[in-house]
Amino acid sequence: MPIFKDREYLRVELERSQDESLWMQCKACGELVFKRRVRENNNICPNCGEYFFLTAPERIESLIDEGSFVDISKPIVAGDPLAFIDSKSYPERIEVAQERTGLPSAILIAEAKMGEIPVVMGVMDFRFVGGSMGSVVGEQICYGMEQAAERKTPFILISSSGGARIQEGMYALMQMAKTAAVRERLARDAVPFISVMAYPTTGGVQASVASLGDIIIAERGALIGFAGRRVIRDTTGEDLPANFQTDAFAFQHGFIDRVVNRENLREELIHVIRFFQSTEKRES
Amino acid sequence: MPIFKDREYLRVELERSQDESLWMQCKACGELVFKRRVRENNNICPNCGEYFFLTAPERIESLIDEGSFVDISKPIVAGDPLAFIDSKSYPERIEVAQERTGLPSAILIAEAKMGEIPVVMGVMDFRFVGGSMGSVVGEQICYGMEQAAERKTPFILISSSGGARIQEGMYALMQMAKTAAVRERLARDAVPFISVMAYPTTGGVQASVASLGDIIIAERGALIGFAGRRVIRDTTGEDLPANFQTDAFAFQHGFIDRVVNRENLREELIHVIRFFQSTEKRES
Amino acid sequence: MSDERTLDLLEAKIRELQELNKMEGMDLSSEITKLETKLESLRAALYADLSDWDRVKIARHSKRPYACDYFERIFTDFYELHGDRFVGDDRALIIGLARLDGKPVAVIGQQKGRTTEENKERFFGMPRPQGYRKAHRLLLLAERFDLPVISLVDTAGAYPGLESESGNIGGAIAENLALMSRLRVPIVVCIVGEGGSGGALAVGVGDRILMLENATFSVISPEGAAAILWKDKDRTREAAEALQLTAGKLLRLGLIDEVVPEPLGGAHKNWPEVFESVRTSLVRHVEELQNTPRERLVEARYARYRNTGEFHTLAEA
Amino acid sequence: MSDERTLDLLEAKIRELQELNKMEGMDLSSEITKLETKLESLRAALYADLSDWDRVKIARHSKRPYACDYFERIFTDFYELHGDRFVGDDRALIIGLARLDGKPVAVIGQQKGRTTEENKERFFGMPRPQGYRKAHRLLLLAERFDLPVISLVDTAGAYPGLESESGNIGGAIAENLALMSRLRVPIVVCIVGEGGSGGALAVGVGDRILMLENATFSVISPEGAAAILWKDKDRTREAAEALQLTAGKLLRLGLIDEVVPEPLGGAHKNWPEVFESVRTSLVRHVEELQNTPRERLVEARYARYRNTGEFHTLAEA
Ligand SMILES: [Zn+2]
Ligand SMILES: [Zn+2]
Repeated sequence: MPIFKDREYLRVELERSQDESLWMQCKACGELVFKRRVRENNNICPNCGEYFFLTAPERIESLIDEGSFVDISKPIVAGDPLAFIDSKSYPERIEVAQERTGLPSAILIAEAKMGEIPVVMGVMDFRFVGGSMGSVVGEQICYGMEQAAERKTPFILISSSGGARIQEGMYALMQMAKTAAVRERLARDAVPFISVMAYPTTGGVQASVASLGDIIIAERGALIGFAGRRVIRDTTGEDLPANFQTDAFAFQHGFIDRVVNRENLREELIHVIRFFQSTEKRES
Repeated sequence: MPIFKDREYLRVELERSQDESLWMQCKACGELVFKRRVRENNNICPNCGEYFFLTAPERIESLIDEGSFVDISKPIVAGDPLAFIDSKSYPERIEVAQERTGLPSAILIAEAKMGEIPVVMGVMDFRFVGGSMGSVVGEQICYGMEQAAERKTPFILISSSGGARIQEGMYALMQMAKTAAVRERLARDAVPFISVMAYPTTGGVQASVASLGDIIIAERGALIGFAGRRVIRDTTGEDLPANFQTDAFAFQHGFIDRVVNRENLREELIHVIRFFQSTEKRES
Repeated sequence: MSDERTLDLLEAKIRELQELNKMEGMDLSSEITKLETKLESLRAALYADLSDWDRVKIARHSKRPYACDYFERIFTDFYELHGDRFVGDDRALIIGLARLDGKPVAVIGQQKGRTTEENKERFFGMPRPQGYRKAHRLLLLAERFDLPVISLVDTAGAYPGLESESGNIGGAIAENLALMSRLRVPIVVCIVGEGGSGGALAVGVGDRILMLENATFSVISPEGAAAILWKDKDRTREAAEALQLTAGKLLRLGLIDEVVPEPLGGAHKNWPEVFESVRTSLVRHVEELQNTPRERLVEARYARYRNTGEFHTLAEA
Repeated sequence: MSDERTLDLLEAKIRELQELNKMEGMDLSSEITKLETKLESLRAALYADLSDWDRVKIARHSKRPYACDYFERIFTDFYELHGDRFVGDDRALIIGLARLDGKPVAVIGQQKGRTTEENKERFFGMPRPQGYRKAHRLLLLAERFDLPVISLVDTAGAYPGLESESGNIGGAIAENLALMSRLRVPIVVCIVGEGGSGGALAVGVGDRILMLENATFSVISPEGAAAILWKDKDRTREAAEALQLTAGKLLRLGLIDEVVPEPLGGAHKNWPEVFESVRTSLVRHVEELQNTPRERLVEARYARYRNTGEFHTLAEA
């Protein structure tokens, strides 16, 4: 499907599909499954229904009208304002992630159509440093919202993130405030914002823009929460319920509007944006 | 103390103080106490600290600067729009209550000063058909708020009410919406509204204007809640905790800002209105 | 209403004759016609003078259409939203987006259950604070996107229980009253079944208040009033009468705007007919309100509630 | 900081000599003076090159003034408000009304406990959703009455536990960030101790962000960073260094506006001095902001957050 016309990640996608073996083992059911069938099935195990990660390009492909994709991401990449080094330097870490994913950062901003309705979409990629939000992810989300406002189209954010990008320190934390602030402008301008929480939507992303959607949809199998299980156990020693921070937990406690199967997500989003398309802020 | 200059309730107060015996038995500790001492002690048992009811005039006297009282209640009394008859007709019931209390209705609207700061105050009287809110109480509360807005002084409402006035049917229920609507105007105009919940603040009054204060203060010993204990037990059969719907319960669950002893209420209210007196909505 | 049983029997008998009539050599049509005429006149007589208590029972009838039935039948594209964003998702109060006559609206509905299990899940249609706060969220969403709000009221009241009281049910109701009084979009309320006290009013403030013919709207249940005022649970009929809780009476008192007719015997007798009446009425009111400038809309709503009440004015002493 | 003990011993010794000095026939003043000089130079040497990790420990010092200490000492007429209106009253996050320099303000403060019992009540200063929602309520109240908001940040983070997660702690934080970004009153934030991640930021968005000299503000605790990034809990010092979490560093990065000086050795050494510095700084900032038209204030705050971030721009491929 020729929805990706340019950029490096096309190469990576191609390499992936050529390099890899024909079969893979499902981590859930253990079955050997035909890799192409998995791909064609939205990265869902054809045997047991387990969801595998979707890369940002795969996610976009699975959602939008064929051929409607335009990458409108800002041409920016991570700086290294803290000169941060852990097991490797931060620039090295970014380089590895870029090489591995073919993406410039953990998010793509797309202009596209869904059911022939124009949208602006931000799609995070968990492979890129755990989808963590640093200055680039924060800026891209804000830019995406502004583009949606300018085009008067809905903004859809698909989150898949472990939280803030530690290597950017306070710059990363501040992206929570930044994205929340821009989201408020979007609200003021009555531009619909649909937040989709995919596996995982946690930490600083869950505690900012992702929880501020006009409609919040969780993809089935999402992990949704603020603090990690380990932190909670270390701090409180509490027993946590089996469904802790699952989609079902978030739904039961009223955080989200809907839980949607991956195979229905496109259809569901089209339903929602079609609804908002017919609303229009009156002057009075 | 000459704070009441006119109106019928003065006569009732006088009669009360002449008619009655010198001593009363405290319902809490059983002790015989000197009635004048009780009166002088804000209707608190000098022996065990039990709070007895304050009538609306007593409440006003206990709160305001001596001699500053002006009754600005609207000159209205209950109609009988449903021609309601239970064990007696509604007009009869009203007449009995008026005779017994000397009050035209279950609420007085006062213009007064507290710590030399002008306020408008609505004070409910539980003796009058259980302090229930019908058309007159609703109208007086709204009128009081409007007077406060006009005078740019804080509005203080002292609730003591079992809820809506059943005998006025839907007219009574509608007072919840009415008082809430007028309260919103007060908010828009940035006129401070301090809600004091005395024993009891329940049902339709708790579920409308009383819960919408900028500051909500419970008098110690208040009963605060929506549904009555009996209704809850009949419907759910639940065991209710010992402190159910007490001031402590409301505080613990975050409904109210403060619990204040009767003897400190005046001082506390003066503190609050003095604070608001020094705020002033800027134009920008 | 005990006579309703007679009608049911007669109806069954007519159906039997109609079956027989299909058989060869049988012509019962004139007998059937006679019986049908009889049935109609009996029905008319029976329902002509429904007592208020009869209507209370019809309003509570378990076969009456409930909020979700309306959402599915008179709206299109109903899309339920869930959760109050901090406590849970109350199943006794449903919110969502939908289209009425093709145009986008926000909907609220109080929903009873029909089975024991469903009633357990829905707390017998009695919302808890999380339900009212879910509605609050929808109201703000509606205002943001300039969506008219349609609220279908049908509850015995807010859920009276420890959980509700611990969650400040009174405060939650109060916040809704305040918000609905000033929301800058049209609000059309329709009492489709029971309008039970504050728990109903909490989603029942608006620009137009409609009631189905046999719906009730009351400050307290007749049972509650009988217990409190007459200290006698057997005087509920009398209480129902005294409370003036029917659509017709409330219209005469000027407390509601319109009575939406029901089929003879009640909405449960003919759902499609009810859906059509409600739909037509809602469409008309929404359209009228949409043509009102927002500022005037809000002012008119304010004036309506500000002026609600009946009292005597005295000459100043 | 292990040398701090030596200083304490020397201080004690000087006090003993001063006592002796008061006795008849004793003149130790020259010895005392010498020792005092010695003490000062030791102290200066010790605190001159505090490591970032030293500062983390000072920021967490249990004798450091906490939010309520400031409320009582640099404000007048502090009047605490309680409760979020629907769940409870979080004791780890305090709100209230007060006067600063005689002028009315709204205050928020994160409050740790000093005793075990107090820490149990205050969840070690880690707010739960009801805490953030209580702050939310105060922010709206402040906006209604045009009160400047002063927020004193001091928390290891939001409380990480089942109760918090069940109550949508993430959503509660997010709502505060959104509200603070557009509130139409001045907001001055001062990090007085620990600024722990999202739980600190949730009451840490404003027009001016001040930090006490030894306060910290960080995306994650050094311990957490060491565990996650180095998989080694012993490398917390290194992590503290790498995170650039001190007031001085954050000022250089342009992420905060001002460093409020502390007494040598930390705020716990001399409360009155700290109170005076904080008070002076708050008064100055509030005054400046009060002179800014509201529209400009909100636009400037928006621009500040909109433009926060460091990245490289590429020539388009
Ligand atoms: Zn599988
Ligand atoms: Zn006593």
